[in-house]
Amino acid sequence: MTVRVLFFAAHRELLGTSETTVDLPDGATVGELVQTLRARGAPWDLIPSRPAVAVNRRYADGSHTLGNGDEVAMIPPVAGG
Amino acid sequence: MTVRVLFFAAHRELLGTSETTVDLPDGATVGELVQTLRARGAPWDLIPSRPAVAVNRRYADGSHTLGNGDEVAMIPPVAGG
Amino acid sequence: MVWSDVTTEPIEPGAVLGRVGGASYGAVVLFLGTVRNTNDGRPVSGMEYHGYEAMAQEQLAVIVGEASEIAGGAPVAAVHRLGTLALGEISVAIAVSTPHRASAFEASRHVIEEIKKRLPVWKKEHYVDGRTDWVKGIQPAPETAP
Amino acid sequence: MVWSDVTTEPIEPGAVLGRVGGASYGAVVLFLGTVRNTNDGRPVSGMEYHGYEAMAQEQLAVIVGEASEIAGGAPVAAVHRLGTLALGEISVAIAVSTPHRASAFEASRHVIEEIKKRLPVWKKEHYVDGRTDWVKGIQPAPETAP
Repeated sequence: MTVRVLFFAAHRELLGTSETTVDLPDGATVGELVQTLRARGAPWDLIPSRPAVAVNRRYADGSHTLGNGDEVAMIPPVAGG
Repeated sequence: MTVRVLFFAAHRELLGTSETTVDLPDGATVGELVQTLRARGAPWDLIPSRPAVAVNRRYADGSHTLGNGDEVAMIPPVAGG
Repeated sequence: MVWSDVTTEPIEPGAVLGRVGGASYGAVVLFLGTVRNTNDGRPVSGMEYHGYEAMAQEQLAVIVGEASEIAGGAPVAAVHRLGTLALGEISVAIAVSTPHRASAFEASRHVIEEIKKRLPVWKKEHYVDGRTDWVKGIQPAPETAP
Repeated sequence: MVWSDVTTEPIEPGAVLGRVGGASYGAVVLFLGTVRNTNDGRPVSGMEYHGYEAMAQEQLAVIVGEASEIAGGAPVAAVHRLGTLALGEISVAIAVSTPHRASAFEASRHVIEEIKKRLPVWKKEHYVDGRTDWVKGIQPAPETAP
């Protein structure tokens, strides 16, 4: 399956990109997605090992199971207001 | 000495007047002023025996000593806002 | 900057808000009290605000000064209306601006709570059935000697 | 009535205030967040707000819904700005009207605290010395399964 991954703010600047797509085995979790991204090596290993993540615009934890076509966002610490 | 006494809101309606003057012995207190007023009989005895009182626009207790020319106000329970 | 007034003129919230704020402040809280159409389940048609005006002016200035102190010297503005108000009209407006939000909420709350406890103002409710009644109030405490 | 928006347009506090209120409500609280000229002692010249806009819209709607529930179903309106803001400009406005004041303060506070904890928005400070830096934020918690 394939998921779309979005990056924002400091992450976007570190990686030099606002999004990527990742192929994953069926049943892969958020945690496994993060590992897969970091395993690409520099600069992807700058992604924190346990970032906050949103799946389809809702916060999800590392054990959340992904589905084909999910929109996954890496959420740096937020600073609204 | 003489003090001026002001009435407001429900007190003003009960007494049918917005102010009166009272002659008091030198050194009289707020408590003694209230007693003197109530001793006038109806309708003055409708004044509570321990009302909130302001002397020269500051809240004062019953033991506060009055001076000649003081502006004393009987303050019914307040309801601003 | 502190500002306070007790007035029979209608209150403009934008004008009160305009008395606080600026680039040193990151938070602004505006509180408005308005005349409701019911009280304790009785339909209300309007409200008469009476006051011991000279004392109310002084007390409101003291309360606003306390709120500014709570907020580290930040700007506070407050105005209380007297006279006969229609439903929905503003009886009190309080504006505070502070560097950070917590003290803006705290100072705003201080002003409205102290107004209710000690501003020499009274209100007479007019009910839809034509009756009127003085709103049950709070007995103010004597000031402690300074 | 609840209303929320995430926008790049300047925020008009009067328009947000106008979305709440009415004769059933006795209290209105308006909160404004504005861009300060200093942060942690460093002189600031402006602020860039970035957001995950689609998610921020959804999250702000949820937060505003929670606040309305806290206030017994009362009207709540909130708007968060994105883009580059000058000193003193409004980054967030929150308006609540309730029958009585306590829940207006509580609901207003809920909205701003939850915005800071979970709205996917980031800000980059521009300093007077020409440097820029991402403002240190808060790690949002995963949502608990419903």
